[in-house]
Amino acid sequence: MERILFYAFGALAVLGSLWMVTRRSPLSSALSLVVVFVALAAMYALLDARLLFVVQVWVYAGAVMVLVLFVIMLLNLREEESRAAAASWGKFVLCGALAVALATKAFGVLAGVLAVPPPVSKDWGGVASVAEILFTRYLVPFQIVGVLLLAVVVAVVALAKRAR
Amino acid sequence: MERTWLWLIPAAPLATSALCGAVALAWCRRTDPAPRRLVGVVACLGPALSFALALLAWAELRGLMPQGRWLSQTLWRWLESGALQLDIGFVIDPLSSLMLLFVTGVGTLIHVYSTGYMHEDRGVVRYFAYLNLFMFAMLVLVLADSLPLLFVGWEGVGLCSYLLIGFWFEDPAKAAAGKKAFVVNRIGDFGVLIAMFLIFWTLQGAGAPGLTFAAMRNHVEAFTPAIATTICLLLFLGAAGKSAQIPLYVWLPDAMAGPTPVSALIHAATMVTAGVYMVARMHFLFDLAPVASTTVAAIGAATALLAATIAVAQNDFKKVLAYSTVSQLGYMFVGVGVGAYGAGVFHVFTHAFFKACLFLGSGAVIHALHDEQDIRRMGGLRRKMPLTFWTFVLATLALAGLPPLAGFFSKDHILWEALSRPNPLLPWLPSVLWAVLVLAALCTAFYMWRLVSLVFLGSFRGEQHTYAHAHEAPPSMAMPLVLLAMGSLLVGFLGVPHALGGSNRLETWLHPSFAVAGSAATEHGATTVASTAAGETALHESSAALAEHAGSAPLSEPGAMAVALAAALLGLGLGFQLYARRPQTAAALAGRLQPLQRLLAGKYFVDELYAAVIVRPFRLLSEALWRLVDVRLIDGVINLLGGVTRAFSFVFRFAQSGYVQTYAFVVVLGVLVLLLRVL
Amino acid sequence: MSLLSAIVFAPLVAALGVLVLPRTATRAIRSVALAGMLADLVLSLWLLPQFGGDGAFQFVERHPWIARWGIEYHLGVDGISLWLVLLTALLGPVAVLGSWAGITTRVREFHVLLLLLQTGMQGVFLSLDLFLFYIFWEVSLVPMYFLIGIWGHERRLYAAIKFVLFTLAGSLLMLVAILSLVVQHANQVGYYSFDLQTLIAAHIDPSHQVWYFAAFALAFAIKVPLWPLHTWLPDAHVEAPTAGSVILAGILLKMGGYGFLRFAMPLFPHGLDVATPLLMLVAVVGIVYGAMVAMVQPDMKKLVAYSSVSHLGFVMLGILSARSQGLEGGIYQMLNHGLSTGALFLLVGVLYERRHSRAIADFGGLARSMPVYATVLIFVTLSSIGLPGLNGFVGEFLILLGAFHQHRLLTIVASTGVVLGAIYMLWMVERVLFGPVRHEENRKLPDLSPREILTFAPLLILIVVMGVYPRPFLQRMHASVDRLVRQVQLDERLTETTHSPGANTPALGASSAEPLGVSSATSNLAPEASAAAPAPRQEGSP
Amino acid sequence: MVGLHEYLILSGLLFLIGAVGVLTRSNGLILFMSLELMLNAVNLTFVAFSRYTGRLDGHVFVFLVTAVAAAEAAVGLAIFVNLFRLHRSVNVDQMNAMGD
Repeated sequence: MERILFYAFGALAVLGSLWMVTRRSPLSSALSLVVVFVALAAMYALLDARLLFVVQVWVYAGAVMVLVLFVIMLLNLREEESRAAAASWGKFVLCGALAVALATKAFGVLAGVLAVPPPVSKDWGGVASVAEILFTRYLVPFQIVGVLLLAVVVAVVALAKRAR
Repeated sequence: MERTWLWLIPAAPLATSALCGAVALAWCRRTDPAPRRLVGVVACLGPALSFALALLAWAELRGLMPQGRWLSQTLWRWLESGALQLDIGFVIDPLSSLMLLFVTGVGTLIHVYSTGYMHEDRGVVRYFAYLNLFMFAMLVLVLADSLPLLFVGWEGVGLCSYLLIGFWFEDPAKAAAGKKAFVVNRIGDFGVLIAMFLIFWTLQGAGAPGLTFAAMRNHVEAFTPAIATTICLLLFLGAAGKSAQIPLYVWLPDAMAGPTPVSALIHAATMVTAGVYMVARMHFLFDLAPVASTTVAAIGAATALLAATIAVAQNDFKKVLAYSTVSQLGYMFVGVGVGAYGAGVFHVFTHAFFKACLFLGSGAVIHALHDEQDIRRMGGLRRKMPLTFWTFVLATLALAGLPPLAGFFSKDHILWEALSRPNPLLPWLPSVLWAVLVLAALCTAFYMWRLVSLVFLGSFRGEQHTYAHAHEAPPSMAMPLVLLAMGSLLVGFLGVPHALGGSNRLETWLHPSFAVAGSAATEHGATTVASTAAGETALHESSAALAEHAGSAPLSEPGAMAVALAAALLGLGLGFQLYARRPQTAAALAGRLQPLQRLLAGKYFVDELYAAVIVRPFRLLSEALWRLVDVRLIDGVINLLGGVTRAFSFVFRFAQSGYVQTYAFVVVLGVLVLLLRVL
Repeated sequence: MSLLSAIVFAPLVAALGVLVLPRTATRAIRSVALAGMLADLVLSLWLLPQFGGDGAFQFVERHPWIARWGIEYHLGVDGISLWLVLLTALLGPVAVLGSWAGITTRVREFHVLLLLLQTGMQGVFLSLDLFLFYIFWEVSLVPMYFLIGIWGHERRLYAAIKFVLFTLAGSLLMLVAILSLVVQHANQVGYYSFDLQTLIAAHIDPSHQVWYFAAFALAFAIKVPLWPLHTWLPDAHVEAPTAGSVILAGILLKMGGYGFLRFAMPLFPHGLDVATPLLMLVAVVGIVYGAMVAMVQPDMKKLVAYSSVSHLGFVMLGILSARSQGLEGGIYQMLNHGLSTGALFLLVGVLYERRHSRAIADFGGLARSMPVYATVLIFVTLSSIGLPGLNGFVGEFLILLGAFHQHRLLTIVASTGVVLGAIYMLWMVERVLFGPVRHEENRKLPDLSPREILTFAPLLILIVVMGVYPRPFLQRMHASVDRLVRQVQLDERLTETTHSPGANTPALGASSAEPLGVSSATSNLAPEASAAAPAPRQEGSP
Repeated sequence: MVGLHEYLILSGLLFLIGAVGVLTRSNGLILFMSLELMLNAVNLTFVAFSRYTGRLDGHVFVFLVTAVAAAEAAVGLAIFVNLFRLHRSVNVDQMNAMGD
């Protein structure tokens, strides 16, 4: 069951992301990215990361993507691409081939490493357990992230003002 | 004898030349006319002073014993490097004193003549600067005590010749003629240069390095016949260039582009005889090299005949005289070539007078006719210019060799020496030489009288108003004419041969200069100097030896003389008959001999031949070297190297698109490949 | 006793002075530059009365610089370099005067570079330490690159890059050879030394010498330039500004010949011995080839440039003869060429300033409108074609005389260069000065100005003096040239006694050899021990 | 049970696709979204490792990355808006003159 879910969401994520990078229109790219984010959220769930599942859906699929869509709408972007598609296709094929080769090889190499997850407590991955470590061992990074966000707020305001 | 004033002889014209040059430069931007009269006087003073000093030197020499007749002065050390230690030094011996006398004498007269001839030319000051500079260089040439210093004068006269031929430089043909003269001379100078190196290293091998004539003469035994032959042939190459012999004579006719006094001074009387002078100076080497001497004589004879035949068909007044000069120079080379240096120099001496007189006469005519040079548009000038006519006729007869004029004695001397001196290599050569020279003498007499007939006799064929304006030469031009005509009349008596009961004073005078000559030809290296207290004795000995040879000659001296005289008279008579009496016959004859006429008028097309065979291919080759070898090949190889580099960069340039994305893409690719490899 | 340093660095000081001036004060800039050059000239002239004739290096300055590698600040002058230093000092002010009117953009930078170049060139002629020499050698390259590249004509970048690439290609090989030589020497004696005389006295394996010589010779041959490495020269000359051409032809090319005399030949006599036939052949080919190609040039500057190829072929022929006449003639010819070709480039520059053309076909009949110019041009031409009585003849005569003994046939071929020289120079003169005025604008060209006459005057005077009275010049060369002849010939004696290395040191004669004899006897020391060992004393030092 | 390697390979694929998107696309917004995708791929790795080692540190890092990604989204999109106003385009190919 878990395996089926993994492959289903895995396939969804890969297809979605491929769809995303190959679309000419930013709008369809953005929508397919939402799909990828959701699929990833499902992965988190499979991995017992309950808090992150929620965060992924809220922050990524929700906030960030809404912002992106908002900008797309705001700028009223249409299909526009300056580069010749052929060159890009070449790169896709090249990278694709390499990626497949790499994946096959990695599969052989990595198979058997940590194949079975250790048993964890029921609360593992929940708000409390994450909060505990976040506010103890990783307090300083957490605070720095706060500063970063503040800086971002200031920056965005400044950008917005200058634009006017 | 050391003398401290010898330097004044060349210095005087150098000083006046510098003065004139300064005036010319100072006045080139001023509008008021330069003080021409004053400059003319100053310019004449230089050569005149030299002439006075030359007379003094001659007097001093006379006061010395014949074997001790030399004056010298060493000025300063010139070239010194390793074994080469060379001073600037002057020496006067009988040979150079004779050269000095006529160079300065004729030179002064021509300067005086120039003041009249060039009076209206606006470049007259520059002209005198060049002419004086020429005198300086010629005097250095004559006075030099070493071959390199002679070479200084040698090239110096060439330079002045270049400047004066191209004096009216706005005419491109004249400027080109000047360059041609210089370049052809340079080809000859190349020979002299190599000869100097050979002499130096030969003497160095003998432990006596040096390039002075004294050093060479004192170590003449160092030269093996092969080396002496090589040296002499090289020297003769130089002489052929300077003295317009086959194959380098082509510049002299073109050199007539210069002002006529220049033609008289440089291209008839003095400079062109420098080659003869040098051969005479180096006689001790030529005595050792019968092959070279024979070559000199043969080429001289060939040139004499060739030029004489060309002169027959020329219609330019000065060109006729120019070819005549080439022809006469050929006589001189026959003289020095057969070992009769005195005879050759004697002809140099007499030729200076009558040829200068002829040229100055032609200058007077050209001047009178406002620069008309074509003799077909002249005639009947005898009545307008009697003085010029008579001096010209006198000089013509001298050139043709009528007794008792100067040319008779000197030319006959050469003829006789050519006939009577046996050739060690080719026994038949003397007769051939003699015959050729007699034939050339016939031509000479013919074309000269043709010239006289066409210019002075008959009636004027040009435009009448030109004839009406024709006038006798002004005094400044007439005086030199008369003096030179007198010279043509008289100087021959200096060398009346023994066969005619004379004493040949000139040969006696020159004898110390050629002292070794008499014996060295027969006895290698031996010298008769010791055995002869006085030159007279030696001379008698050598003439006794000659008398011996004369026995082998097919003719006696008076007989040979008579034949030559007959040839000259025949030529004169023909010239008179054809061109003065019955011009129509001449025209008919020319018509019948059309191809010959064209060949002669075209100067055997030697210029065209040189242009086609040497000049043009050479220029094409140079062009090819530049455009193909330099630009294509060498730069091609260089650019190929650059091109390979660029080809590499062309490949890599695609990577340098400037797009960060492309760079990053390559990075990613690289990482992937690495990962593949590592895993 | 720091006269030589003063000579080298006086222009540099002036360059600093120019730098502090405002860029618009062109008159002041030119004056300061001229003053710097004149100071250099005065200092160089000061050498003359004190110069002695024993052939050794004089006015020696020697200070350790990078002691660990045996690199020293070592200057000295002898009869070979003396006149080149003076020539450099003379052409410096001439170059400044010659560009007085021609250079109007970036005047300050131009003069700074000119002065820097002067320092580089004087340094090349005076340094006796291979490292120091190499630095000055390269220092002289950079300013010339900019002079051509910034103030040149249409194709200046191409020419500048070609110039730099050619020169650099050679000099880098030379650097490799220098380093290899020093290391090899250090392996023998146990300490590093870049000192020229120490290395001359060292015993270098003949087979190595050939390679070293080849590397040095390539660098110098490019600079000379010897055929077929000459193709940078016409481009560089044509594109360079007048002053650049004057310095390039007048002095930079001499650095090649000087390099042979000072470094390649005495250091590697055996290599010289092997290479002489080839180099002589190449030199003679260059003489004839340069002359022939010069003949057909439509551009005056290119013509003069190719004539340089021909003339420097003569110089090399003399130098390679390795006889005193040839060597002295070669040095003399370098001076002659510096004067006459420098003057020729100035003369072309004069026309270019007035007409903005160098094409021969654009002129003709100038003798009428510019008589003084015509006089000067003919005069310089005569010097260039070696008219006896002027300087060119003395050089050519001595060279050919010396070379004749070495190789007759080649010398005879080379002598045709004398004929060809007359052809192309006089043809050029004929087309530029004579004939009718073909272009109306040439009719009213102004003649030489007093400043221009002043520029030419010293050159013309020297042309005459050096032709008529060369003795003071030749005399000061004798001892040094004799020494060089001995150094070059010495090794032939040495190779016979290769197996007794001790034999070479006394044979050197010069006292510089003595300490080396000691050190080579104790050569197998540890490097640090020998680094501390005293450097061999210099015989010329007071 | 799914092995760690399967998560890792999935994450690698997603990362690569994101990278290719960044490297090939010239539309600024798609570029930006590809970047987000790459970040998410990394996040997946964190979570997977976290789970298979039984330690929660990975979750913290995902948290931090998410915060940074959000910040980046805010600033980046603001910049795009500005750029669009300037050039009427969000095409990064045309933004090649730093001096503009």
